[in-house]
Amino acid sequence: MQQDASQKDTLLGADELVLNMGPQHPSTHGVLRVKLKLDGERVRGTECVIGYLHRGVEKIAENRTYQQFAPYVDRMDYVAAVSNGLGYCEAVEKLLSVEAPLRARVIRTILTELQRIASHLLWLGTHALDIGALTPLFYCMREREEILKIFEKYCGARLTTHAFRIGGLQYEAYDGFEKDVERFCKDFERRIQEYVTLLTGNSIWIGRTRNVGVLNAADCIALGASGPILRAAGVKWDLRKAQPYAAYDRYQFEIPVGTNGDTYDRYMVRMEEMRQSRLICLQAIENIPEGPIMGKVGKVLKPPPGEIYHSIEAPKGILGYYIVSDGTIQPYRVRIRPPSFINLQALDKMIRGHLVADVVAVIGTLDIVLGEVDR
Amino acid sequence: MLDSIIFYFFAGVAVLSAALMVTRRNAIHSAVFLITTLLATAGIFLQLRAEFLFITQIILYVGGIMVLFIFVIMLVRLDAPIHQLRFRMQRLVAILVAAALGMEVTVILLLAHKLPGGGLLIQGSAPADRLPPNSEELAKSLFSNYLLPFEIASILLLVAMVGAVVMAKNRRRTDEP
Amino acid sequence: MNPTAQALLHFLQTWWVELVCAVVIVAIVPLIAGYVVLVERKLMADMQARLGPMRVGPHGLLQPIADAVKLLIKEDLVPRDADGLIFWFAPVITMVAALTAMGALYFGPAFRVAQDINIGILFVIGVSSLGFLGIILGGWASNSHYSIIGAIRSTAQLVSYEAAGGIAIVSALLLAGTLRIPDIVAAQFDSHVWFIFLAPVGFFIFMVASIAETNRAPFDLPEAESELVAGYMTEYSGFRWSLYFLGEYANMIVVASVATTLFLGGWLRPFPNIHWLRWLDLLPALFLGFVGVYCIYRAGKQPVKIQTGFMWAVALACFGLAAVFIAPWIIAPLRFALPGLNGAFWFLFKVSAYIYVFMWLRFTLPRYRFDQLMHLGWYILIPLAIINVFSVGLALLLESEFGLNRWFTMIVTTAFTLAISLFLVRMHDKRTAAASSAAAVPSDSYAG
Amino acid sequence: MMSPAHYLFLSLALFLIGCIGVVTRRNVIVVLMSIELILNAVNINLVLFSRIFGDVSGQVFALFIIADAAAEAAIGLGIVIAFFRNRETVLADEMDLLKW
Repeated sequence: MQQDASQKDTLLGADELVLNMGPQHPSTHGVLRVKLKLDGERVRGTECVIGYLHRGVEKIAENRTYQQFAPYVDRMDYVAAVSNGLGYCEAVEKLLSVEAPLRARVIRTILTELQRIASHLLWLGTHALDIGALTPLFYCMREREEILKIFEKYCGARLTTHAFRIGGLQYEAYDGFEKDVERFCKDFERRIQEYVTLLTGNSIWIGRTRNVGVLNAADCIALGASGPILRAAGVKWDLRKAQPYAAYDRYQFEIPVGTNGDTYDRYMVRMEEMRQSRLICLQAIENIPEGPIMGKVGKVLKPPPGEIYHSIEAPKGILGYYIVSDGTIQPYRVRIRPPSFINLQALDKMIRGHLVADVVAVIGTLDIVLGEVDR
Repeated sequence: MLDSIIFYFFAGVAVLSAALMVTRRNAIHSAVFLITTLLATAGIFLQLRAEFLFITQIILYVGGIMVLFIFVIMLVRLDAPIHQLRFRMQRLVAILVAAALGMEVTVILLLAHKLPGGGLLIQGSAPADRLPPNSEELAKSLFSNYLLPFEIASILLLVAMVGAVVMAKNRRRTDEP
Repeated sequence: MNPTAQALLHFLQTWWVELVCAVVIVAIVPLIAGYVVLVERKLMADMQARLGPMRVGPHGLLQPIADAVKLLIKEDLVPRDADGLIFWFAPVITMVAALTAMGALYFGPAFRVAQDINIGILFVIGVSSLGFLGIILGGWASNSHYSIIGAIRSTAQLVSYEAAGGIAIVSALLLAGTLRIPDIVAAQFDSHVWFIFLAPVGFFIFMVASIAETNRAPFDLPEAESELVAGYMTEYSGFRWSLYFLGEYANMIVVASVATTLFLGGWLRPFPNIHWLRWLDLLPALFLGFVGVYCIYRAGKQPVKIQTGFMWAVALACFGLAAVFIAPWIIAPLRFALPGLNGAFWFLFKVSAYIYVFMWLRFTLPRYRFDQLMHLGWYILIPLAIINVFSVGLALLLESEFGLNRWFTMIVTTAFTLAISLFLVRMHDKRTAAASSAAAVPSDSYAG
Repeated sequence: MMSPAHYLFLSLALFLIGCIGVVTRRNVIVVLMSIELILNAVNINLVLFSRIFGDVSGQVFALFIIADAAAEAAIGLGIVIAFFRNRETVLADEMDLLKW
C-alpha cells in the first residue's frame, strides 16, 4: 500500500494531526504561535513559536542612557506599563544607592496597585471571552477605563505611561487624585461582585476551568513559574511581602493562595488579588505623606561600575532587572526576567492530555503578554 | 401532465446522480450524489403519496445514515488510495452482468401483459386511489399487524448500536498522554 | 391557445397563492434575518453597557442593509486546495434547507406557503435538519484543519441533539395527536392550555436541543470563535459566508416557530378560551401605536435631519400597521381578517420572545467544552427525553382509561420526570468528579 | 399517476447501478453506499405496490428496510473504523487477512 503525505492528516490516531494556532488567532493574545499535536481533539504535545514581536529591548538599553531607556520598558508588558517602570526605576536607584522619598514611594505604590487591578481586569475579560462568555470583557473594560483615566490625569498617558522617574516622580499628584482613587475603589467593590455573579458559581465556567491546566507547586518551582500561577498552587510567595519594595511594608494585605493549581484556582487568586489591591489603595490614600517627590539624583546619571539585580511582583509574576554598569552613562548590559516568558514554559506541561478547547483556556490563564515574552 | 414532469424530473435526477455516485473517485463526492439520489427518491415517494416514508427517508436516510457516512469518510481521510484505480477487470464483468440482469427484468416487464394478472403493471394509470395519503393508517398497521416485526426491528437497531460502539471504540491507548 | 400554455395557466391558477408566498419568503427572510442580527447586536450592546451600531441610520436601523452591501461587494476567496464544487454548493444547502423548512410553517392561521401538509411539523424538522449537511460539507471542502474540526464537531453535536430534540417533540405530539400544524394549535385551543404547561420538561429539552441545533452559544462549538477561529466558516468570505450566516438565523426562526407551534400555543392569544378577555385582541394595535409614539418622541432627539425624517417614516409605518390591525374592529366587512392578523401578531410575538431567550443565554453563558456537550446530550438530555415521552404517555393513559383529572396526572408524571432528571444530574456529577480526579485520563470523546 | 412500469424501470435502473457499484468499487465505504442505493431501489417498488394494491403493508416493509439500512450502516461503518485503526486502509482488496 502506498504511503502518502496526506495520509498523516487523519483524525483516527493513525497519526497525529498538527494544528497551527496562531500567530494570527483570536485567542493567542497577540502573535504567539502554538503548534499542537492532536489526536482527535486531544492534545498530545505543543510547541510554542515566539519572537514575532521581538524588538531587541535589551540590546536597545545598551545604546541609551539610563533615563532614555525608561520609556522602553513600558513597551514590554504594555498592559502593565506602570509596574515595568517601577521595577526599572527601583533597579537603577539601587544601582545609584539612592532612595526615592517616601511620598514618591507611596504614590508609586498606589499607581502600581491600580495597574495591577487594570492588568487583572484585562486578563479576566479576555480569559472569559476565550472560554466563551462575551459580556465580562465589556464590564472589565469599563472598570479599566476608570483606572486609565486616573493615569491620564496623572501623567498624560493611558497605556505606556512612563509615570515614574529614576529617583522619584516627575509629577506631583494632581488635585483630587485621592478622591478619584477613592471613588474608583469604593465603586470597584460592587463591580467585582458582578463578575462573581456572572462567573464564579456558573457551572459551565467551573466545568471549563476546574482541573484544567493543573500545575502543582513542585512543577511551578521547577519551571520558575511565578505570580498568581505559583500562588494558585499553594505557595505563599509574594515579593511585596517577602522583599518589600516601594511602600508595601506600610500596608496590611493578604496573599491569596489556591490549593489545586488549576485554572479555577488561578481565577480565584487573581480575583482576590484585585480585592487586596483595592484595599492597599484605600489604605494608601488615607495618608499620603507630605514631602518632596524627587530624590537627590543628578541630571546626568553615572552609576559606579557594578551590577545589580532587582525584582518586583508585577501583576503577572516576578519581574526582574539585572543591570551591569561600567561607570558610563549607558548601561553595559540589561537583562530582564519577564514573568510571561517564564510562565509560558509551563504551557506544554499544563495542556498535555487536554482538549483543544482547553488550550485557549490555559493560554488565557497564563496571562501572557507577547510584548513581554518576545521583548 | 404535471405528474409526468415531476416523475421525469425526480427519476432523471435519481438515475443521473446514482450513476455519478458510482463513478466519482472521491468518496465525499459519492456521498453527496447518493444524498441527491435519496432526496429524489423521497420526491418519488411523495408522488406515490407515501408522505410518512418521504419524511422518514429525509430524516433517517439523509439526516442520519448519510451523515454517519460522511462522518466516517472524514475520519478516514484516505485521499491518495481513493484516487487510485478501481477494479479494472471487474468493471467489464460487472457491466455485463448488470446488463444481462437488466435485460432479463426488462423482458419480463414487457411481456408482463401475457402473464396472469400482469396487466396491472403496464396499464396507463393506477387503479383509483385506494390508499388515501395518511400516516395514521401506516401507524395502525405498524402497531397492530406488524407489532412483532416492529419490536424485532428495534432490537436489531439496539444490537447494531451496541455493536457499532463496541467496534468503533478505541482500544489502542498505549501511548503516553 | 395550445395545450401547454393552457396547462401552465391552469397550474398558475391553482397555485398562485403558494407561489407568491414562496417568493415573499425567499425575498423577505434574508431581510428579517438581517434585522434579527441588528436586534441581537443592540440587545448585546445594552447588556454590555455600550451602544452598539449607531452610525448607519438612526440607532443603526439601516445597519443590516449596509452589512449586506458590504458582504456582496467583498472579494470571494476560494482556497487553492478547496474542493471547488462542494465549496461552492455547501452554503446554498444550508440556506435552502432553512428556507424550505419555512415553507411548511404557518405564520398565523392565514399566512402560510404550503397547503395543508399532513406531516407538517415533521417536514419542518426533517428539512431544517438537512441544513447541517451544508455545514459538514463546507467544513470538509475548505481543506483546512480548523474547518474540518469544526465540521466534525458540528456533525457529532447535531446528530446527538437532534435525537434529544426529536424525542422531546414527541411529548407535544402525543398531546396533540396529530402532525398537522393547524390541528396542533387547535388541540391547544381545545385543551384550554398551551402544551408548555402540560409538558414542561419536553419544552425545556427541546429548547436546549434547539439552541444546540442552531449552533448558538453556549453550544456554539462548531464555530467557537476563540478556539477554531470560525470553525467550518473559517475559509469562507463575502457572500458565501453571509449565506451561512443567513441560514443560521433563518434556522433560528424555524426552531422558534416550531417551539411556538408545539408548546407555546401557536397563534393563539393568551387565554384564548376566556371570552371576557377578548379585549386582548386590541393589544397588537396598541403595541404598534406605542412603538410609533416612541419613535416620534425619539425623532426630535436625532442629531441629523435625515435621521429625524427616517424616524418619522418608521413611526408612520407603525401607525399604518396599527391602522391595519384596528380596521377590522371599525369596518364590519373587514372583520374576516381579524383572526389572521391577530394570529400573525401573536405568533411573531412568541417567536421573538423565544429568540430573545436564545440571545440572552448567548450573552450570559460561557461555552461548553466538546466532551461536556456530549455528556450533557447523551447522559442527561436523551434519557430524560425518553422518560418524558413515557411519562406523558402514561399521563394520557391514566386520563383516558381511569378518568383521572388531566392536571393531576400531568403534575404527577412531571414530578416523576423531574425526580429522574435530578437523579441523572447527580449521577453525571459523580461520574465527572470521578473522571476529573484521575486528572486528564484520556477518553474517547468521539465514541458513541 | 404514471404507469407502474415507469417506477419499475426507475427502480431497476437504481438497483443495477447499485450492483455495479458494489462490484467495481474498491473503497468499502462506497460499497456500503451502493448497498444503500440497492435497498432504496427496493423501497421504490414496495411503495409502488403499496399504492397499487391500496395496502399500507408495503410502506411498513419499506420502513423496516430503512431501519435495517440504518443498522447495516452503523455496523458496517463500525467495522470500517475498526479496520482502519488496525490496517490504515479502507480498500476492499487489502482486506485479505482473516485475523490479525
